[in-house]
Amino acid sequence: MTDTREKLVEIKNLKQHFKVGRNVVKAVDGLTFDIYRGETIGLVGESGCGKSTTGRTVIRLYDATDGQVLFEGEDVHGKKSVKELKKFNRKMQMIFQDPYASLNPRMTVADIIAEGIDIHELAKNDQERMEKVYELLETVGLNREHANRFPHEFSGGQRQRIGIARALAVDPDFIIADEPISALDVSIQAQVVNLMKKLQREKGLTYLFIAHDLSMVKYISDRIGVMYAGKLVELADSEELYRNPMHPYTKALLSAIPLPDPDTERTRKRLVFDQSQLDDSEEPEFREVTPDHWVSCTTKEFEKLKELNTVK
Amino acid sequence: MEKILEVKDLQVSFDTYAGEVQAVRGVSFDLRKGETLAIVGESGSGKSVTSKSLMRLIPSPPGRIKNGQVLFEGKDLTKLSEREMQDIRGSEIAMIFQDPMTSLNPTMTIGKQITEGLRKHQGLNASAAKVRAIELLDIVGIPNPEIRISQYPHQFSGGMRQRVVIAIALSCNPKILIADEPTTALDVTIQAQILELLKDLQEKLGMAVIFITHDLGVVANIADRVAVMYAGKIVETGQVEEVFYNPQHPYTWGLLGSMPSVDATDEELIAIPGTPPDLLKPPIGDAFALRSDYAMKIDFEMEPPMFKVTDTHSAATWLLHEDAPKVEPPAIVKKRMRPVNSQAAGKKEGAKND
Amino acid sequence: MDKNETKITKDLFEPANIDKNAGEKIERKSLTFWQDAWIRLKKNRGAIGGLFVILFIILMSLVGPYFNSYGIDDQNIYRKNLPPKVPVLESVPFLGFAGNNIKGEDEYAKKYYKNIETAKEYRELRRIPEGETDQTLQDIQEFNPNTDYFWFGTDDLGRDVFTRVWYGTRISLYIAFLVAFIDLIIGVAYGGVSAFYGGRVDNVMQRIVEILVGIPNLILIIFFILVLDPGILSITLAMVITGWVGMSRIVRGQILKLKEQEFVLASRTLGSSDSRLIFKHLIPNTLGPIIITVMFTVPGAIFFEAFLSFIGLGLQPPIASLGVIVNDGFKWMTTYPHTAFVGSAVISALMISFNIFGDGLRDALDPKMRK
Amino acid sequence: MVRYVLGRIGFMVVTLFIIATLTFFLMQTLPGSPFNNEDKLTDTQKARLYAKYGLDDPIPVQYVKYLGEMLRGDFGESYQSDGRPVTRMITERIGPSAFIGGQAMAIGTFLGLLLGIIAALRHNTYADYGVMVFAVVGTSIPSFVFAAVLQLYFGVYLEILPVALWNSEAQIFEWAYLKYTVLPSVALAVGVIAGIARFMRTEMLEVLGQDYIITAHAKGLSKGTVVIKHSIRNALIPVITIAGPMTLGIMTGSLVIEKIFAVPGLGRLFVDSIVTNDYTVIMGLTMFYSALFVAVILIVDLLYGVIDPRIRLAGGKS
Amino acid sequence: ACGGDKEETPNENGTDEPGTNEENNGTDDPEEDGDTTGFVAPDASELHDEQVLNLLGGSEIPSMDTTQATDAVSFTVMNNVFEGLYRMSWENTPTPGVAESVDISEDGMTYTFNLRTDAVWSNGTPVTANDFLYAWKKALHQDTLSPYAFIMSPIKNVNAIIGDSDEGEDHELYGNVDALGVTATDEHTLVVELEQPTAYFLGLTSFPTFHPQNEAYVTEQGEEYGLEANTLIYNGPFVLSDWKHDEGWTYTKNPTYWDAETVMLDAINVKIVKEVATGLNLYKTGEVDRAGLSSEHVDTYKNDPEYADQFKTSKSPVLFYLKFNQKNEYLANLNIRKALSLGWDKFGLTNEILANGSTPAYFHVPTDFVYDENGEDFRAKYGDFNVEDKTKAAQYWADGLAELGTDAIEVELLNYEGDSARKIGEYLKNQLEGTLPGLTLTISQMPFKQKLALEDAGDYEISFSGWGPDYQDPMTFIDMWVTGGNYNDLSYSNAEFDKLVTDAKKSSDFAARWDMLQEAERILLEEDFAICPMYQRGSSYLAQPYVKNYTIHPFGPDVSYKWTYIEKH
Ligand SMILES: Nc1ncnc2c1ncn2[C@@H]1O[C@H](COP(=O)(O)OP(=O)(O)OP(=O)(O)O)[C@@H](O)[C@H]1O
Ligand SMILES: Nc1ncnc2c1ncn2[C@@H]1O[C@H](COP(=O)(O)OP(=O)(O)OP(=O)(O)O)[C@@H](O)[C@H]1O
Ligand SMILES: [Mg+2]
Ligand SMILES: [Mg+2]
Repeated sequence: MTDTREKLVEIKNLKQHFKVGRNVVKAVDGLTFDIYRGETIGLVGESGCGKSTTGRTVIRLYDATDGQVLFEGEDVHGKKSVKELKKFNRKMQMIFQDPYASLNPRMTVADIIAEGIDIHELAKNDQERMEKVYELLETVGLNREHANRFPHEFSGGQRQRIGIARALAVDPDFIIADEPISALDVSIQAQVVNLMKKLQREKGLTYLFIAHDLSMVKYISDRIGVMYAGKLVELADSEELYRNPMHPYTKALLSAIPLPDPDTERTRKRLVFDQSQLDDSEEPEFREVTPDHWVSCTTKEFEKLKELNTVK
Repeated sequence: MEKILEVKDLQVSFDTYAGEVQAVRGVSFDLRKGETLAIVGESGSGKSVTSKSLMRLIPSPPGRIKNGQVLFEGKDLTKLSEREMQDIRGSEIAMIFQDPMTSLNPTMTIGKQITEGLRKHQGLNASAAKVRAIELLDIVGIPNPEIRISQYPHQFSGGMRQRVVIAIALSCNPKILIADEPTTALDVTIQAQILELLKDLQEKLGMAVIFITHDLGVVANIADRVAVMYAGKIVETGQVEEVFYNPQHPYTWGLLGSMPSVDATDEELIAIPGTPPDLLKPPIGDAFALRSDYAMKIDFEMEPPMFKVTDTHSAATWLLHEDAPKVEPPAIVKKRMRPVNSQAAGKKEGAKND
Repeated sequence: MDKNETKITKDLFEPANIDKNAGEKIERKSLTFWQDAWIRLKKNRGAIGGLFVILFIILMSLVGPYFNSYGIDDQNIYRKNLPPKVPVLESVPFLGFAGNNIKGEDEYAKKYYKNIETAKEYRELRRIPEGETDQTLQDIQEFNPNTDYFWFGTDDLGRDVFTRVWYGTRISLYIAFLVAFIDLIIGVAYGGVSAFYGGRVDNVMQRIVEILVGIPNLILIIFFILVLDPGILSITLAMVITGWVGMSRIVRGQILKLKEQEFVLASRTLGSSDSRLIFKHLIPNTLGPIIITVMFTVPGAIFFEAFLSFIGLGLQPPIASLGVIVNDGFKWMTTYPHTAFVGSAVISALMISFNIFGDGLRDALDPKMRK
Repeated sequence: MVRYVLGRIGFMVVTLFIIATLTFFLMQTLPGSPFNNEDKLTDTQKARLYAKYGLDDPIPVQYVKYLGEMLRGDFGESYQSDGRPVTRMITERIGPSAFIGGQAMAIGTFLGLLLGIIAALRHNTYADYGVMVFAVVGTSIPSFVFAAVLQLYFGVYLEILPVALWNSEAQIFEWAYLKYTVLPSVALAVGVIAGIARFMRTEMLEVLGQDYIITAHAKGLSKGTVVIKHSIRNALIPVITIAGPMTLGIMTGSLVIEKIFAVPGLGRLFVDSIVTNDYTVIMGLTMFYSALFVAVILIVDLLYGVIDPRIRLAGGKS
Repeated sequence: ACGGDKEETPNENGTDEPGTNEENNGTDDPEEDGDTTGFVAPDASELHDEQVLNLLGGSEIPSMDTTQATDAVSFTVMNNVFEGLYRMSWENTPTPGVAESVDISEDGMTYTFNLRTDAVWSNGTPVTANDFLYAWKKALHQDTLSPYAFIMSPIKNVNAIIGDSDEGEDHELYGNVDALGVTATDEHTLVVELEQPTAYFLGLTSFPTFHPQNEAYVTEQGEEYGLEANTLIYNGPFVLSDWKHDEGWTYTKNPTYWDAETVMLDAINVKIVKEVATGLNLYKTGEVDRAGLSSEHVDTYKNDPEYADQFKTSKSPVLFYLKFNQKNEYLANLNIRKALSLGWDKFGLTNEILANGSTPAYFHVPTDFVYDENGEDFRAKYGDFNVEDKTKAAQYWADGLAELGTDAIEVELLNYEGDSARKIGEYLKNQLEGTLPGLTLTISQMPFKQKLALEDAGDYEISFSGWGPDYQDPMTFIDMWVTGGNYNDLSYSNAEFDKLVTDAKKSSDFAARWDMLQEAERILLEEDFAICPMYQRGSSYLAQPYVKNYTIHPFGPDVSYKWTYIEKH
C-alpha cells in the first residue's frame, strides 16, 4: 500500500518562529509529515496550536525559520526567482477561513476569481477570461449572473465557494484549506464540504484540510494529524485515529467533540488532557507505532504503545 | 411541571435605514423549573434577539418589542418599569454571552465585575461580596481565586473568562440562566469543560437554562428540550430525543443531515441550498419553502400552524397536515430515526426534579 | 395570519416546482461599494446639505467674480467701506441690503456728500479751478450712489466685496485642496511603504514620524514661512510639512490591518506582485478612510490659512484668500461689519459643510456601519 | 515598567537633540540679523557686534557651543533684551501661559466630556444634535473671533470682566487674579470643548455598543452605574490620545489669545522673537515647546497605562 | 537729540501704517494740541486728587542699559528715569538737566558743563562728572560697544575710536577709549571737545546714550545690571518701581530728584498691549488714559460727538518714501522714475487710506521739523516738489519706455509686513498700473529684518521705506544719499549733490549751509527723482482731556512725563 502512494508534499522538520517583542513564539516547532497525491489530510488541534501557521508556511506566505517543504521533490523555500515562485503558486493554492475577510470587498466576483488567471496570464483575451470565470462559477454552483456582483452581496457559503473558485482558477494540484467551514453556519458547511469532495473526485486534488471540528475532519479526510503546541502529536488514517487514539491529547480531543445524538452524548465520558500525563523523562519523538500510525512519544511510551497494540 | 417562564407570541422588530427588520415574528415557548431548553437555528434566525428580549436588553432604538408577553412567575416582563426590570436582571434571570473576550469590561478587575451584582441585588458589603466572589470563582473552577480576583480580564484565557462570565451570571442564584452561545468561541476541549460545568451547576442550583447554540452536538449534550428557530419563528419544538430521533420539519432534517455522523463517511451530506430569507420582507407562507425539497403550493400561500406530533413535540410544517402527501426524510436523516419513547424523556426529567 | 384567509384545499398540497437554483439568486440590485455608500450618504440629509453647500461655494468661487462688472482689484478709495446694497432687496428693510451702515444711516448718500467735500478740498489744495478736472477729481466723482450697487459692499480700498469674497474663496479652496492633495500623496506613500514593508523599515520610518511630531507644528510652520516667502506655495508646503503625518498614520494603520487580511494573503498565494497587491488590494480598501481624511484636511487647511493670516503670516497681495479678507474685515468689525461677516460666513459655511459632509461620509464609508 | 519609561526618556532625548539640530540650522537660513537698528550700523560696527555675540564663528563651532550650553540649561542671552538670559525670560512668562492653558484644558475637558457623554446617551435626540452643532461650530470658528466677541460683550458691553491685561500682583486663586484669566481661558476652551465633545461622543457610542456593556446591563445595574463605571473609563482611553496634542495646541496656539488679551505669556514672547529675529529666544522657546511636547506625549502614554490595564501590564507596548 | 529707529520697524499689530516700535498704541504719539507748549505749573486746585497716569505700552522694555539700548521704548523709559546733562523741555528745547549750565567756547568746539551738586542717584550717591565719562567710554569701548555709538560722533576722536574714520580699524586711536575728547576736570565739571562745531550738540546730550551710569553700582550688579527694576539706580524724575516683564511697568515719583517739586505725577502705570482693538477697549472701559487708533477706527471716532474732545491727530517728522534702486536698468531711467513718482494719488493715500493726520509728502525734509534763525521752516523756500500728475506721468512713462525700447516693464516693490503696509502696496500697484500702461508692479512683503537685509545688499527694485531723524538738523535726511553713503543703497550718485553735502558739513555759516541743503534736496527730488516721497507720518489717538502736559518730542526719546499732571475731573 505504501508503495503505490506518490508523495506530493514532503514536510521536513518545519519550524516557524515569530518574534513578538522580546519573546519568540514557536508557532510551528518541527513538523515532519508527507502528503500523498490525491488524499485529504486533516489537521486538527486547539486554537493557537499552529495549524494556520503550518498551512501558511507550507505555501510560503511565511518564510520558514527552519526545515523544508518539498513539493514534487522541489523545495518551496529557499532562494527562488519570481518565475519559479509563480510555478509553485499555480500548483499550490489556499482556501481561507473567514468568508468575509477573504474576498476583496472592492473587486467584483469576476475580478476576484480571475486574479490568478490575470497573474499567470492564463487567458488569451478578455472573452476567454470571462468564459473561464463563468465555468468556475458554475463549477462551484453559482451562476454567471453573479460575476459582476460584489462580495458583500453574498452569503457566507456563497463567498466561501467564490474563494474556492479563485483557488481553482489556476488549476492547482494541492489546496490548503484553512478552516474553510468554521465560520459558516452548520447548514451551509455541507455546501462547502460537498463541493470540496466533488472537486477532489473530479480533479484529483490533494487537500490539506485544517479544522478544529473533528467530526467534519473525519468525514472529509483520509488521514488526520493532531497538533498540539506547534508539534504534531499523532498522525494516522482517520478511521484508525478514531478507533484507536494513542496520544492522551488525541483521546481528550475525541472525547470532547459533541455529537448530534442525545443518547451517546448522555453516556459519553470526557477525558481531560493534562500535560503531566506525559512522560517527561526525555524529548518525545514522532514514531510509527503501527503501520502508518504515528505518535509523538518517548521511548518508554513507545514501548508501551507497541505492546498494547500488538497484543490487540 | 411548573412553568417558570412563558413567552407568548413575541414579536421584535428593528427599524433600520432599509426598513423594518422583523427579527422575531411571533415566538411562543415555555420553560419549566430546572430544565434546559436549547434554541437552535441558523445564524440570523432570531435566537439572540429572542433571548435579549426576555431581559429587555434589545437596544432601543432601533429595536422594539412589537407584541407579545413574557410571563415570569406570572409577571409580564414587557410591562415592567425599567427600575423593576433592573431588579430582575442579574438576580432572577441572568445571562451569558457568546464571546468571553468582549463581554468583560477590560478596565475593571474581575473581582469588581463579580461583586457589582452582588452588592446591588443582595446588598452585601464590600468584604462579604469579595468572599462570595472568591467562592464563586472557586465554584466555576478557577484556581487561586484569591489572587485572580484582583486581576484584569486580559490576564485570563478565553476559557477562564467564560468561567468568570458564568460566575457573574450565577452570583445571585438566578432562577433562569440564559446562555447565548456560551461556548461557540471556545475550543472543543474547553467547550466540553464549560458544558460539564454548566450541567453540574444547574444540577446543584436547580435553575432553568435557556441555551442558545447552533451546534446540534452541544444540544444533544445539554438539552432536555429543543426549539428549532428559522427566520424569526420556532418551527419545531420537542423533547431532545423527539427532535433528534423523530424530526418532522424539513429544516430540522436539513440541520441534522448536514452533520456527518460518527460512523458514516461515504454518504453525501445535506446541503441546504440558498440563503435564509431577508427579514426585511419575510416571505408569505412557509419561510423555508424556497429552500425545501418538499415544498408544496400551500407553502407559498399560507403560514403553517404548529402541528402537534405528541404532547411535547410539535412542528410548523404543512407536511404534517392530514392532506399532505407522505414524504420520506432524506436518507441520512432517516438512518438516525427511531421510535422515541416520550415516556423515557419524561422520566429523565422527573428524575432531575427529585 | 394572512389577510385573505385562503381555503385549505387538497390541491394546495401538490409539490411546488421550485427552481433549485432560485435559492442562489440574489434579490437585491447589484451595488458596488461606492453605490452602496452613496445610497447611505443620500439618506443623510445633513451630509447632502453639506455637499450641496460645498458644491455651491465651489461653483461660486469659479463664477462669482464675474457676476458683476467689478474686477477683483478695481479700487477706488473714494468709495471705500460701503455697506451691501442690492437692487430690489434694498427695499426690504430688515435684510440689510439697503446700503445702510450699522447706525442705520444711508452710507451711500453719506459717502456722496463726503466726496463733494473731498473734491472741494482737493481743488483748493491743488488750486484747480471749477470746471477743470484731473484724474483724482474724476476718481472722486466716479461714485454714484444711485446707480452703483455693491452686493456685499466695498472694502477699505473701495473694491467690490462680492467679487473679492468669491475670488478669496477660490484661493482658499485652491490652497486647501493643494494641501490635501500633497498630504495625500506623501501620506499615502509614506504610510503605505512603512506598513507594507513593515519590520525594520516601519520601525525607522515611525521613529522619524515621532520626531517630526515632537516638533510643535505651529513653530515648524512659522519657521518655514519665514524661510520661504509667504506665498501660496510656501504656505501650502508649510502646512504639508507636518500635515501629511495624519494621513500617513491612517494609511499605515489601515494597511497594517489589511496586510494580514485573508484576501491579501489569497492574492499572495496566487503569486501577485507587490504593485498588484498595493494597487489592487491595499489602496482601494484604504480609499474610504483616505477620502474621509481628505475631507477633514480641507477645512483644516482653510482654517489654518486664516489663522496664519491672523498672525500676519498670510498671503501676499494681490492674492487674497478668505483668511486675508476676513482678517482685514475683522479690524473694521465694529464699524463696517459687512466684510468680516460675509467672509466669516463663507468660511464657517465651508467648515461646517465639510465637517458635516465628512461625518456623513464616514458613516457611509465606515465598514463598521455596514451589516 | 521602569525600563520602558527609561527607554522612552532616552528616545525623548534623541528627539530633542534632532530638533535642536534642525532648528539650529534652520535658523541659519533666516535672513536678516538680530540687531535692532541694523540699518543705522556701518559694516564695521555690524562686524563687531557679530564678533561680540560669536556670530562670526564658523557655523559648526556655533553649533557645538550651542549644544554645549543647552545641555547646561543655558539657551544664551537675548539679543533684543540685551543680556537677559533666555531661560529666565521663559520662566518669567510660563506662569500666565500655563495658567490659562491649564484652565482652558480643565474647563474644556470637563465640559467636552460632559457634552460628549450626554450626546451619546441621548443619541439621535435634540440634545445630541445640539451638541454636534456646537461641536462643529466650535471647531469651525477661529478662536480669535470668539476672543474678540467675548472681549466686546463681557468686557466692554457688560463690563463684568476685564477687557484684557493681567494681574500678577494678586494671589493666584484670588478673584483679583482669576478675573483676568476667565475670558482668555474660555476663548481657548471653546475649541477644546468642541473637539473633545465630538470625540467623546463617538467613543461613547462605540463603547455603549460593546458586549460588556450589555453584560453590565444584564447584571441589573442601573443605567447610571453602567455609564459611570463601565462606559466612561473605556471611552476615555482613545480620548486621551487627542487630549495630549490638544494641550500642546493650546500651549502653542495661545499666542493669538495672549495677544488679544494682553497676557504676558510665552506665546507673545514667541511672536515677538520671530518678528525681531531674536535667534536665541526662538531657539530657546522651540526647545522648550519641543521638550514640553515630547513630555506630554510620554505622559499621555503613561496615562494610558493608568486607565487601561491591558497596556499597563503589557509594559507599554503600543 | 536724535530719534532711534524711528523708521521702519514692522508693524505687527495692525496699526495704521508702517510704524515704529514705540508707535504701537499711541502711547508715545507726538501731539499737537496746545497743552504742551508754554509750560506753566498748574495751581494745586487744578490738580486731580490722584495723580496717576495709565498708559499702554507697545512692547516689553528691551533694555535698561543706556549704552545698549537701541529702541524707542527703552529710550522713553530712560528719559523719564535717568537724566543727562541736558533734557529736552516741554517746548523741545534743551534745558539744563544734571548740568546746571554750560560754557561754550568761541569756536563752538569745547563745551564745559557745570554739574549741579544736588543731583543724586536714587541710592543717595551724587551724580558726578565721572559717571558720564564712565558711561560714555563704556558705550565706545569695543567690549561693550553701543549700537548707538555713532551718535557720539560729534565728539572728538569718537569716529576714530569706533573705527568709523576713513582709516577704519587702522586708525591709531581705534579702540582707545581714553583718547575720547572728554575730561572730568573735577567731580562736577565735564569738558567735552568736539570734532567740529555742532549746533545741535546740546540737545544731543539729552539722548539716553549720553546718560550717566554709576560705575560702582554697575560693577557691583555685574551681569544683573539693568535686568530688573531693583538692579538699577535712577537719577531722573521717576524711578522704575515695578517692572513685570511683558506685563508692564510702573514709574513712581523720584523723591531724590533735584527738581522733584516740578514733578506732579505720583505714578504712571504702563501696560503692554499689542492689539490695537484691545487697547481701544481698555480705553473705553477707562482702564487707560490714552489709546492709539488705527485708520479703520478713525472714521468712527473722528466725527463722534462723544469723543469730540478725545480724538486727536498729530504729525511727526518721519518721512515715508519709495526708493528706486538704480541698479535696475529701468529704474536707472529718469523718465521711468518720474512716471513712477508722479503717477499715483498721494492725496488719496493720506486722505482716505491713512486718514490719521498723515500728509502727502512733496519733500524730503519734513515740515515742522527744522527752522532757520528767524523761525522760518526749512520748507518755506521751495515748497512742494514732485506733485502728482497722472497725465504727465503717462507722458514720461511713454518717453521712458521709448528710451528703453520696450513696452512692458515688471518691477518689484519691496514692502513691509503688516496690514496697512499691505494695503498701501495694493493701492500703489493699482494706481501705478492704472496710470502707466505696460507696468507690472509685483509686491513682496517681508518681515522687517529680512527687508533690511535685502535693502542692505541692494537686492531690491523699489522699496517702501521710511526715515526718522537722529538729530534736529536737515542733514539727518540729506546726507543719506551721498555717493557711497552708508544708507545709500539706491546706487544714486550725483557729484553736485555730494559737493553740496560735503560743503554744508564743513560750513559754520548757518545761512549758507541752509541754502546748500535746500539746494541738495531740490536736486535729489526735482532733478533726479532719486526717491519718491510719499507721506509724512501722522497718527491719531484718543486721549482723556484731563491729562495735561503730556510732552511729546519729535525725535529722541518720545515722551517726558516730568511736566505731566492730571487735571481735576
Ligand atoms: N504573524 C505572527 N506573528 C506573531 N505570532 C503569530 C503570528 N501568526 C501566528 N502567531 C502565533 O502563533 C501561534 C499559532 O497561531 P496559528 O494561527 O497558527 O494557530 P491556529 O492553530 O491556526 O489557531 P486557530 O484555531 O485559532 O486558527 C499563536 O500563538 C499565534 O499567536
Ligand atoms: N441592532 C439591530 N439592528 C438591526 N437588525 C438587527 C439588530 N440586531 C439583530 N438584528 C437582526 O435580527 C435578526 C436576528 O438576529 P439574531 O442576532 O437574533 O440572530 P441569531 O439567531 O442570534 O444569529 P447568530 O447565530 O448569528 O447569533 C437578524 O436578521 C439581524 O440582522
Ligand atoms: Mg488558524
Ligand atoms: Mg446570536
